[in-house]
Amino acid sequence: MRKIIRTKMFALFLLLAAIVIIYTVLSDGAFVSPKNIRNILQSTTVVSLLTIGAGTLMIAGHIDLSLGGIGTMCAMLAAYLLRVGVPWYIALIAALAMGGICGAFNAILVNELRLQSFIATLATAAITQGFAPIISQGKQIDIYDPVFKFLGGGRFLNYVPYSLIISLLALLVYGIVLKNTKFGRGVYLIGGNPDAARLGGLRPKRISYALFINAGCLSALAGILLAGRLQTANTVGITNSQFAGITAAILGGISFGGGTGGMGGALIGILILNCFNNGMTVINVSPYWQTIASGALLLIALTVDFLSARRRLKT
Amino acid sequence: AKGSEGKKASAPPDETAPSQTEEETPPPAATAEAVVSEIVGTIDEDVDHFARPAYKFVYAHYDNNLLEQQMYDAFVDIAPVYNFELTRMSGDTDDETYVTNLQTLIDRGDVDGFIIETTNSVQNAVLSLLEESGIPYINLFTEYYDAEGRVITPTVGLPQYQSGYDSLKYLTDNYKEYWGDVDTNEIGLITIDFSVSPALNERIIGIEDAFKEAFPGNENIFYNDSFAAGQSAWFTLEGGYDPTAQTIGSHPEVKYWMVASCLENYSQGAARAADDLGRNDTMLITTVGHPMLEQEWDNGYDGAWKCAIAISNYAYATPTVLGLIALCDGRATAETLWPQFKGESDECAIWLADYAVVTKDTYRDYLNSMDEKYGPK
Amino acid sequence: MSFKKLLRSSNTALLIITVAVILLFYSFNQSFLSLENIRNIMNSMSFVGVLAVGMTMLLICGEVDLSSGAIACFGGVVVALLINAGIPWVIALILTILFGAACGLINALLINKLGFMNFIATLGLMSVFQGFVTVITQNKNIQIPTQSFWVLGSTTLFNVIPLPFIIMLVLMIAYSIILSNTGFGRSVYMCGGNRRAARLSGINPKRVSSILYINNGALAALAGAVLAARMHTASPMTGGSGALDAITAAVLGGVSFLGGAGKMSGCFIGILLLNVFNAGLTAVGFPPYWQIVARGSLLVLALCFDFVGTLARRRALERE
Amino acid sequence: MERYLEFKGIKKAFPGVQALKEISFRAEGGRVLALLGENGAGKSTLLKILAGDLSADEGDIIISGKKQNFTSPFDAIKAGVSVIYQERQMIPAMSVMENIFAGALPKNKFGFIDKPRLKREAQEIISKFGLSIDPTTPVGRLSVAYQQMVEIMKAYRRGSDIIAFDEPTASLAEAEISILFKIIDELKREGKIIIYVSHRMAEIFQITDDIVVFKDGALVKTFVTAQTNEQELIRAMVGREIGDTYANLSRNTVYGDTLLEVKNLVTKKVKDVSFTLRKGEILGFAGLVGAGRTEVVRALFGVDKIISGEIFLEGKPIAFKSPTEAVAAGLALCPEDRKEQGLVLYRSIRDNVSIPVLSKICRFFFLDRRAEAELADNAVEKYSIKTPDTDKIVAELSGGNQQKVILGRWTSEKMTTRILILDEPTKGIDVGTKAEIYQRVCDFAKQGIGVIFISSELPEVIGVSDRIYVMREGRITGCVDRADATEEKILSLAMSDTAVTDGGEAK
Ligand SMILES: Nc1ncnc2c1ncn2[C@@H]1O[C@H](COP(=O)(O)OP(=O)(O)OP(=O)(O)O)[C@@H](O)[C@H]1O
Ligand SMILES: Nc1ncnc2c1ncn2[C@@H]1O[C@H](COP(=O)(O)OP(=O)(O)OP(=O)(O)O)[C@@H](O)[C@H]1O
Ligand SMILES: [Mg+2]
Ligand SMILES: [Mg+2]
Repeated sequence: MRKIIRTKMFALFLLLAAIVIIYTVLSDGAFVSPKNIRNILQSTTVVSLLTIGAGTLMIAGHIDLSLGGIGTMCAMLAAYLLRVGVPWYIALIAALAMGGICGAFNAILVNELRLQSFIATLATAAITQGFAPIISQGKQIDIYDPVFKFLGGGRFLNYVPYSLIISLLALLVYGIVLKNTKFGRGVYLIGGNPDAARLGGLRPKRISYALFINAGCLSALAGILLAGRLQTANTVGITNSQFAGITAAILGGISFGGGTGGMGGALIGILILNCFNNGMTVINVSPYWQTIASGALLLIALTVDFLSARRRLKT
Repeated sequence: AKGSEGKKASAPPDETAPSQTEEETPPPAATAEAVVSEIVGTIDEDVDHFARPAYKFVYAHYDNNLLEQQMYDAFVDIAPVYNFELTRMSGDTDDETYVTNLQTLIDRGDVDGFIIETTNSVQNAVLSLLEESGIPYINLFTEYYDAEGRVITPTVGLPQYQSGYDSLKYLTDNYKEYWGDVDTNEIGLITIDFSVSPALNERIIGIEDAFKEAFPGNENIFYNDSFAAGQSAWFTLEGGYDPTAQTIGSHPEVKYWMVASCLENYSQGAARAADDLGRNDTMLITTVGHPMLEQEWDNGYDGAWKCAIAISNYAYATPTVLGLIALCDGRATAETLWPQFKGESDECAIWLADYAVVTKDTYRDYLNSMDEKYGPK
Repeated sequence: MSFKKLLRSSNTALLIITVAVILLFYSFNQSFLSLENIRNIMNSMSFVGVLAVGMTMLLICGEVDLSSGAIACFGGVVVALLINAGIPWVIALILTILFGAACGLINALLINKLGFMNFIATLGLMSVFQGFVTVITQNKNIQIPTQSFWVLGSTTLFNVIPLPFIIMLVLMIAYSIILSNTGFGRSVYMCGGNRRAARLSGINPKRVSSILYINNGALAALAGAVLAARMHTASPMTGGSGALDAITAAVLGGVSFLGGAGKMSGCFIGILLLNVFNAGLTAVGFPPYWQIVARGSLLVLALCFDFVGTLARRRALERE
Repeated sequence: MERYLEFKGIKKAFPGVQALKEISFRAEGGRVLALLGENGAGKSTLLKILAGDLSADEGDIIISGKKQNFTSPFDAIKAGVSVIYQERQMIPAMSVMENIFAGALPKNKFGFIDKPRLKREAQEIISKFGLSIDPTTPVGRLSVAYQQMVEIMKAYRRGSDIIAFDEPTASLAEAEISILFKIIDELKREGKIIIYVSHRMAEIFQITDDIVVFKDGALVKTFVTAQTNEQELIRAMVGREIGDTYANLSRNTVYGDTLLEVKNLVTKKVKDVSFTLRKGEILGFAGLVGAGRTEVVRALFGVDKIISGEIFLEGKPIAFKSPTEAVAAGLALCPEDRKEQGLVLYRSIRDNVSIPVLSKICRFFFLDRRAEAELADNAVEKYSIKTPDTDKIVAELSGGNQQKVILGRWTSEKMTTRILILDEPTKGIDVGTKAEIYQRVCDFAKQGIGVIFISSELPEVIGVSDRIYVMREGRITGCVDRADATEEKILSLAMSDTAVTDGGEAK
């Protein structure tokens, strides 16, 4: 128990609890109404998928700035295919595959050409971002396909969004894979010291390919879920959620240096970000102050982290 | 995709064409003239707004730019006149955030009416949320269409295509006054678009059409898309400066330039390019939107940026609020509001705001007249 | 520099690409290299250029500042407010630079005193600064009618070289000299190369990093002020992607995102390439959305070229 | 006034460990003081406190009567203290001269770096050390040994009154060691205070005057070197007797068939190397640092590219394209550079030990935590790794204990090793554990495993190996049987006239 209290996760959990309590009081309970909780959860779905992709790559010592671009382009591709009359499952598979291909492209740049992942994925981001409006002629493409709508906006028992189930399941699966399988361990090891991992018989390249491709597929999925929910794919898509994904991962303890953190922390990071933002709408904070407040939130989260780290050192 | 055709179709007939010469004082816009006080949702009607408790409205805007701030200010100014309270919500230029925030507000359960300002990309999701909630709403700037291209939301907007058209038409009609009788083949047009916004894109289409109409066969049209130019160009002054300066620099065969943009910031940037290149004599700049130009003129600016489409913010705000109040009062439904503005096949009406091309000499009078007409009294 | 040395320089590949890009666009449109256009290109690179100077220093030290675009924006607003309040522009400019330094100081304190992660801390401050800008300006552009101030943005040397570009160039040269010829400059590399080793050698990495954050804030505010002078206006929209653009240019120019390596000259070529390319796309009227794809592809191409260059360089070294 | 350095009641705790318990002793100017102790005894921790890198929880450092309170290495350097760390602390991308003068680059009157003077002064120091290094090469391009020498030159350059060496010879060859000892001698004559940490007994007796022995963070005893002997020291350190390490080994005597045959192997650094290894045999590789022994085994293990040559494993030709294949075929390589290639520093002992056997401790797809913990516990026990638990991050272990983790990894019971390659396995390991490691190696041989044992410590290679190949500049210059092996013979094979001065630049 003492050990748990001293973890970073616990500190962040306290922050989350504080946010919930403060908003609940300020909003006379509206913040924790069942409907609002559903809203908060629904808003985590896209970010969760991006966080998994970005987070696993960060654990392995890379960074991927192209996830937003890939997801946007792939959603657009799916919408386009649907419009020209392709059955939903083919559109879905094609979009996911395209996500994988983009991820593989990143992996090639990083592994074969040994480029810094920051700049390599930035290039991919530009390319994919350009293709989204090329596919749609700069417009949006509406989605009428019931399956896509169902995936993005359907709700189990009219309460739990299916997309939430998908993303929670994904978080769970990836959390387990990271902590409990050989592959997951490999991710941490190559993030910590790729040379040592290689001499230990692991295949850093293979793992890094898998992660980039995986991240590409997940962001395609995120793009599709959002497009399904909005019943339209547009040129901005999930671009804006990309930084939120990285931020949530870092908040949750995944560091840029690689080798540390996990999905549990990332989930708390996502919840902190989304609860905070949602609460500001519930209690009617002006948009400008919202910007300031969400910046301040990051600093508060770091302070909490700082305090818990300091306490750890003292004991 | 359906947006563009629909909007062109909804461009107002000729009677809305604003004043085009400087001498004329801007006429009271025909749109407003047609309004008679029996029609619900208009200024002159005889409604006691204080017989009811204040309505709680939310101005839910997608972007968070200058325009939104100005609209918010305008709404706040008229709130005491029409007895409503206003809060605002921003989507931070993100589809998901907008939809989630909207849903959050709906679920909070204390909103009487929404002023919805979005891009078309969230239309489907927003519509299904609002329909489900039953809360009255009015769209601002961007109207929604169904698959057949019919307007399906009561909207207060700008005739986007026409305003773009008119903004350039002023230049093509009057260029001789600035340049003298020049060879029209040496005239070129630079447009600066933000193409992924259908509304802004409409303006550019109108601008280019006006140019083609005035100079048939002239192919010196240089289209720039600030969306494609990258994020540093989005809504910034550099987003207007760089393409203008560089296009001019790369095309010495064109001697006289007209620059028209969909947003004021771009034209302001273009105006700086004209200053820096020393081309205030050979350039004419226009735009849709006026507040920055107004400031420049107030400060004595006299460069190539000659004119702009001016729209008083109250000309948007007041009809929006009155329409929404009528919906809330139950005096009208979305389908019966503003019947005189309803297209034949449309389900709902678009109130097209008054606007006019203004110049350094006319802007004061025009804006005063608009304040007189729509502002808080 | 001897030819052999030039070949081995890490910037050669990038320089070749830049020249190739220029020639390519020139072959499509001879006016691309008109004096007027050269001036335009110089103008277009000056804002991000100044941001990139401070950013390059930080990156070499193994730090990053995502808030610099927001500080630049803030700087423009502050200088506008000060001048409009009647303060002589020179003093206003100095105050603005000091203000930027103060913003940088906040970054420095959070990161070096409290040990916050630089990425998140500066991301947080970016929102905070940006938020304050909107609160102060209410999202409205602030015009600066004081004509004497415009000089800062629109003076040109020989009617070709704009003052903002000269400012950028002078800064780049100055910082380049600092980097390679002063103890402080070398300690920047040392901290980026191995922070612990630097500390054990008696260098104070926290001090170095703090100085660089403050410096970056000051430069960003200067960049914002110069831009405001160029535009006669401070706009709250400015600089949203400034930090990322600066990082991109620097990293393209061979500055390592992980610290310890890179040069100001590389950063200059990086900015030059990006802006020349953009200007070229405009000059030849490249289809809009394909411009985005082209920019991404250029990055990939330049990086591949750089990779080949590195291989060749390594081989040449081995042969010796 | 007389120079001295005094520690008074120094205490230092890390989470879970009391690294130093009330350490008090005094070192005199003009004498070399040795710090001895098992791995994890607290030697490096004390030196880090002296360097101003860590601050003590309690206690004072007094230098020549003045109480010092270092809050940063800068303070310590200013007060005339230089500490050469056990782990190299250099900036790889920067030149040798800048590393030597790091923190105090010479300036001209304009405040700019005086580059000619920098180069000149660096060159002077390098010459004084009798080395041939170009002062402008990036340090990262030097061999480990030369990097270590740069570290020493850096400390020397400062002209500090107090210089502490933390296992400086662990990666040095004979030639460099003798240079180092000459320098230490000179410093001593200048009246400086020298602290010297090493696990090599012979060195202790060769150059030190006083000895302080640590055990579990406490000072157990002090000696005057001239009045003690090895056995007494070991007893103080380990708490028990250790006989003649090599003579007492229980060795394998019967060798099986040829296990590995290497024919005319050529890589970038290796020139035409051929040798054979039989089952149950311990094959020593001797040579100066930089002779290319590491490169031979890296090529075997599928790390470096093979240009030409053939390798046969039990008669079958092999050419591994990656270490993964090598591990799958039953090879195990315990690498030389523990920080760069051995350890994942910020992961736990457990994670580090299980790397090559991850697939073997999987049940279905999931890692068997219990099996993994057991593996790590065994390693901790087998090599007496000093740690509170196996969750501890490897970076927080002492140098020697880190090395033991690598050994533990490659010799765990889950490994089905056929060929065990040990590259400088005892680097930084204390005497007590060393003996155990030698015995373990012999035990492996008894099981029929072929062992390749690379070491730069001559007595060790001679004492452990059955046959010894000697390398020089990428070639094998001879093969000596255990019975005929003497240090002189091996040295003469290992050295050529150029080898001593040349070959500083590897890679
Ligand atoms: N940063 C740290 N965090 C936690 N524990 C540490 C840290 N550094 C050292 N220790 C612990 O302190 C103890 C003393 O370590 P130290 O490095 O001083 O040993 P040492 O005597 O130098 O051993 P060696 O001969 O192996 O180098 C060890 O138990 C080690 O695990
Ligand atoms: N291709 C390589 N990639 C990474 N590290 C290498 C490579 N080649 C050599 N090294 C490392 O560089 C260091 C220096 O090697 P050097 O040639 O000095 O010695 P060596 O070959 O290990 O000689 P010996 O083993 O005989 O002492 C060694 O730690 C070695 O592991
Ligand atoms: Mg030690
Ligand atoms: Mg070796």
